[in-house]
Amino acid sequence: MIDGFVALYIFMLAAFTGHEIIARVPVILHTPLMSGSNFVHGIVLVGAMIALGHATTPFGIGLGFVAVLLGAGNAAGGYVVTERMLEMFKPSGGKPGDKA
Amino acid sequence: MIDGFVALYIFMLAAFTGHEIIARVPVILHTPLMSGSNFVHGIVLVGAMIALGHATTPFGIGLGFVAVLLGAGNAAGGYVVTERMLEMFKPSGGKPGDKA
Amino acid sequence: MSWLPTLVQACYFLAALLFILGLKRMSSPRTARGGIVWAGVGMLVAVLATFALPDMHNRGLILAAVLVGVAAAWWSGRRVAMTAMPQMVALYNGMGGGAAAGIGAAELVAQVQRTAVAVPDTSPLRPESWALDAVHQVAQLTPVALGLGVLGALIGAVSFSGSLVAFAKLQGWMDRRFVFPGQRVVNLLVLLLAVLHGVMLVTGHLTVPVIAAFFVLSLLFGLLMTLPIGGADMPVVISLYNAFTGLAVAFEGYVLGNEAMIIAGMVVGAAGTLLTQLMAKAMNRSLGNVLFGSFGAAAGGAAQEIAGAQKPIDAADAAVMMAYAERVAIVPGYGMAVAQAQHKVWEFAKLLIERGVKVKFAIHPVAGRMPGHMNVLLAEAGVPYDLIEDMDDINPEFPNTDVVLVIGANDVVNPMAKTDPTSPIYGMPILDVAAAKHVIVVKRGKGTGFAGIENALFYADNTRMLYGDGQAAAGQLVSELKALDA
Amino acid sequence: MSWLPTLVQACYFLAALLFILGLKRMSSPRTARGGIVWAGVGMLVAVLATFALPDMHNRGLILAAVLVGVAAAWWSGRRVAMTAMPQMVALYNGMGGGAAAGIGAAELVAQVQRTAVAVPDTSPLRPESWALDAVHQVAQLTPVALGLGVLGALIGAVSFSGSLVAFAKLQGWMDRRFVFPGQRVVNLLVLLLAVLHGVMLVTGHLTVPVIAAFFVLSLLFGLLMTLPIGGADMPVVISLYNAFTGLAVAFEGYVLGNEAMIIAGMVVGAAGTLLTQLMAKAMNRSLGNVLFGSFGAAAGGAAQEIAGAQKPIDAADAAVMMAYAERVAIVPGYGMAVAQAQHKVWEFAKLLIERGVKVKFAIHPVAGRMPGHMNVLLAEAGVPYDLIEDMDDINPEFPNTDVVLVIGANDVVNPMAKTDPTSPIYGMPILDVAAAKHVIVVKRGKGTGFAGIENALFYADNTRMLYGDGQAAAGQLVSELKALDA
Ligand SMILES: NC(=O)c1ccc[n+]([C@@H]2O[C@H](COP(=O)([O-])OP(=O)(O)OC[C@H]3O[C@@H](n4cnc5c(N)ncnc54)[C@H](OP(=O)(O)O)[C@@H]3O)[C@@H](O)[C@H]2O)c1
Ligand SMILES: NC(=O)c1ccc[n+]([C@@H]2O[C@H](COP(=O)([O-])OP(=O)(O)OC[C@H]3O[C@@H](n4cnc5c(N)ncnc54)[C@H](OP(=O)(O)O)[C@@H]3O)[C@@H](O)[C@H]2O)c1
Repeated sequence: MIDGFVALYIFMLAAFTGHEIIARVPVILHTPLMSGSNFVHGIVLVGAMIALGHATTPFGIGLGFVAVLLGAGNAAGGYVVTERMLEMFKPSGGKPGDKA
Repeated sequence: MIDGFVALYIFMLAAFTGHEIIARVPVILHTPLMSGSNFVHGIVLVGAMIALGHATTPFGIGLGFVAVLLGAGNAAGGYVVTERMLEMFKPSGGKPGDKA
Repeated sequence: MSWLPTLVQACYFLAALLFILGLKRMSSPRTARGGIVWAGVGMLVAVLATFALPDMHNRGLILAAVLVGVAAAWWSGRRVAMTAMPQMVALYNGMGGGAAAGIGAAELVAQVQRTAVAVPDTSPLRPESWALDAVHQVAQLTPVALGLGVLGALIGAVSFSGSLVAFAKLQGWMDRRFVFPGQRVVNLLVLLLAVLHGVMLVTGHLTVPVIAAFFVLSLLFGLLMTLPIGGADMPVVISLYNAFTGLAVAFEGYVLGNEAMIIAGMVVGAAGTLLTQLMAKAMNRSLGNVLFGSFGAAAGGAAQEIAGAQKPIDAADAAVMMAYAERVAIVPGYGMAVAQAQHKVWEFAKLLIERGVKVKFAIHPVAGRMPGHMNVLLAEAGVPYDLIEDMDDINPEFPNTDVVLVIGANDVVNPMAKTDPTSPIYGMPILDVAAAKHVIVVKRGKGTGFAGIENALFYADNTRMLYGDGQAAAGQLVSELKALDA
Repeated sequence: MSWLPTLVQACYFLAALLFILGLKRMSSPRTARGGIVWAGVGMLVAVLATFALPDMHNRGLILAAVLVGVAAAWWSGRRVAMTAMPQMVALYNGMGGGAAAGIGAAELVAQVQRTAVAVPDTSPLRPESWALDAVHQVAQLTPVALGLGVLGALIGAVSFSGSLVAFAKLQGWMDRRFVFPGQRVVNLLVLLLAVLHGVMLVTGHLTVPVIAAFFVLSLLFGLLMTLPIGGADMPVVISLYNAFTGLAVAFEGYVLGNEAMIIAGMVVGAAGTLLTQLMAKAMNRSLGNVLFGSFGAAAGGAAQEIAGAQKPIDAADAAVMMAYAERVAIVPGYGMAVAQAQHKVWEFAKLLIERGVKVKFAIHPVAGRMPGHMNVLLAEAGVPYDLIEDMDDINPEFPNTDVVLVIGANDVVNPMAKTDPTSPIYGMPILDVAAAKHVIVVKRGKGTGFAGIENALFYADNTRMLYGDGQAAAGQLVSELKALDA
């Protein structure tokens, strides 16, 4: 467990970092960025894996299994959707992307 | 002492925060900002105070005393100079500042 | 300290770094494409490292769950239509919230077991079914960790059920807005009850029934909160839940002592909150108005009278007008998305460009139903982004533009936003197309836009209406233009 | 855990938060003034909290040193002239670097003593003068802490001596650039020796003589590195040392386990590094060129021939020209700073504005000798910042400007930056004043600017020269203008 104040520092700095990164983003990127940050919190998969890896009761294992399923869905789905959206942002000379 | 990796996280996040804050600053503020960040590292005064507060040998006390002197100079001087520079940034209707 | 945990820690550090760098790249159009790849590498590294953690059980189960989850999401994400992206984001975001809530639940239940072992005779109410055969070797959670774990679970559960409702609405499975009198009071009560149970969990009433009630209430609140919100406001709501999930992940990361989760979650939490505000601002609304307002209901009051009539034009004339113009601006709106007309529109624009006409696309920040909607569609059709102009850049150019082709846009070109203080869109900045020499509007009939109001532009002297479905009309324009050269 | 250390910790947290918020505010012109106050409150909180730390000795001495240091710096910072700001920043920054190095030295010496106690018989080389009467109760430093402490001390010492040289140069105490053949090799050798001693300290050779040699070498390197750099490049160098001090503070903060120092130092380290690059870029140079280049030396090569002659004008005619113009732009440069003419110039501009002339100030990013130099001076004179235009904004407006008054600027309006590839300023973006209908240049004679080259603008057909000291010339313009109305 991380000492209370150190955790507080990390929370604060991470919040500033996130805020500053987005601070001046153009409207055109709002939706892809929402999707991209959706992907990033897919890191919850790691937590779910740890929870399942430490589970010992049947109930705990079941809960962990569902959590890993959901976390994996978050990460993989977030990646694919973001990648598809961003793939379409290209400068002059790009060819039509995949059909909708 | 903070555990190695936690320190690394703090170093990284603080660096990102500093970088992002400055990333899009207008040229007109370069010099005041240099001065302002000069003030911020005046926090070294706190470290110098701790060093002097823990010193026990005459040599250590002498070193600590000089460090506190210097740190206090950094903090106070940095504040005054920055404050004077920024005081002059005002929108329409301002009166002439103090004579140079 | 052996080398393996250190290596895993280093991997987590790398992942956090790559997430931040990736998001940074994603927030600039030039580098956006690379950004998701950086973040993806970070995720891969973190997941592989977790497999290598020394004290993990159930490795087979974990692998199975990961593979199934990844495969299902990958497949659905690949094959879904571009226009369905917002609901997919909602779905995946809900999954993340659910996972965070699941972690919270697992930790709470484990804590119940540990407490039972520590003081075996003081918990007679504990159901016997929670066998204590194998008790965690981990120490008890500190009060702070317990509190953050409960908070994360609450937020995660709300994000889970709320996102699923958002998904269902956008998918068209749940068409009506679900409104009843006293709704806000009920919602508030449910939230208070959920918080109350959370407080009980932290203050020594950590039993399985309380845990169960806590989760039911949290899920219920997410449901109730989202039901009354209209489909068109969903992108903002999804962005809010996205920030929620980020926070939930950060808090559960604290419980697990995992800094990568804390940092990634917190970065998303902060970035998502700001993004939500920016989105709401781009729609000229406040976040509170989106969540609790009744935008659609208020519309349709005492509308300004509009003089004149709509003057139709046929595709042949419209094509000729643009073929011999010097400058043409194309203004797409929600109708282009509905008609999936972007490919045809770009085909038409390319033909004009070949003839030497200077063509620009003018995009209003909230055209369509999600921020950047038009940009995504045009990019999909292959329109290079240097032909695409923001509202602020193109507005001064309309007076020098010969023809503006409005295709499926309505509210974003409605001059009443500037002239009629009673209009629900009064004050929203618009694309000033009326300043151009000629305006051609493609729409199916007299249908109104999102705000449900009349549009004076359609009755203006220099406006001609080209009625028809967006895709069909664009197709006609293309053929007429080709016929000109033949 | 008692409440006092927790309170102190909370104060440090608050200080770190206020520093970040303060810097954030300082980086936008609208909020800049408040920013320094926020940061100042943070500093106050942190210093007071430190006094309250439980295991501190020498409280009286600490208080005395703080008071003396604050009083001296406050007094000097208050009374110094505005134009001397850069060297004051250098001085205070050097003090910070020195303090960080001092902390490093104190920790290293204390570590020597602890080592001596831990293994009393294995260090026969240790001088007896370092009495072990009272040994720290603190545990030995970890290798990581020792390494970072040494690194911080090295960087801090370089920043200390380097900043003092920068101060001396800008103050005019050290006029010549100090250059000799093989200088770079010598500098590199000194740096390598310093690093070598640092490595020895970390790898078990922690003795007082090595510590002393390490500091002497580090200080020497800072001196040698700064001596060859010209006075005009100093602002960039000072900014670099500012970043250095930040890093040194962060590293020593790690040694002391003080997160506020780590965060504040690291934020400044990163921000300062970026700021240094931005400054160098605004001067159209690379950082490497500033540190190791020989800008002044290279200048004066095969200059382009300039046709024509300089055509003088007297103050009366110049005043009339501007009095009856519709639009006037004033371009100040280094000469205005030298002449301290900003008050007179603003007086003149106000008179023009009263007559209905549209007056703008056009500021080149590197006009003067430090970034923002002109802005600071004009702000000092009371020019509202909405009359001040950046280069990019005003360049398109020059063709519509009737008269441009160039006062003490030279390089920043030199068209040869665009036309003459052999010019040392070739490629630097300039203020396009030649595009205006008339140009009036105020300078004392035929003196060149910072780059030491001729300026084709002064020979252009639409340029007239008003010779004289900047302040005197502006004063004449004011009287002539007043005479017009009388
Ligand atoms: N971008 C966002 O983030 C966001 C989010 C939520 C809400 N909104 C709101 O959405 C609105 C967006 O404005 P907008 O101008 O893009 O769209 P709009 O005002 O909703 O108008 C769309 C128009 O397209 C026409 N249309 C519909 N289907 C069509 C088809 N198949 N072919 C041709 N035309 C068709 C409709 O008229 P017919 O029925 O006569 O064809 C309608 O008038 C704004 O009010 C905005 O505030 C935006
Ligand atoms: N801003 C920065 O951060 C920075 C830092 C370092 C270097 N630099 C460099 O400094 C230069 C700045 O350009 P600049 O146009 O501002 O200045 P400049 O090119 O240095 O020219 C200054 C001119 O002012 C005249 N002058 C000097 N004293 C005067 C007085 N008392 N009254 C009237 N005129 C006087 C001089 O001519 P007379 O002798 O004939 O009067 C000289 O030609 C650029 O080359 C830039 O790269 C800038």
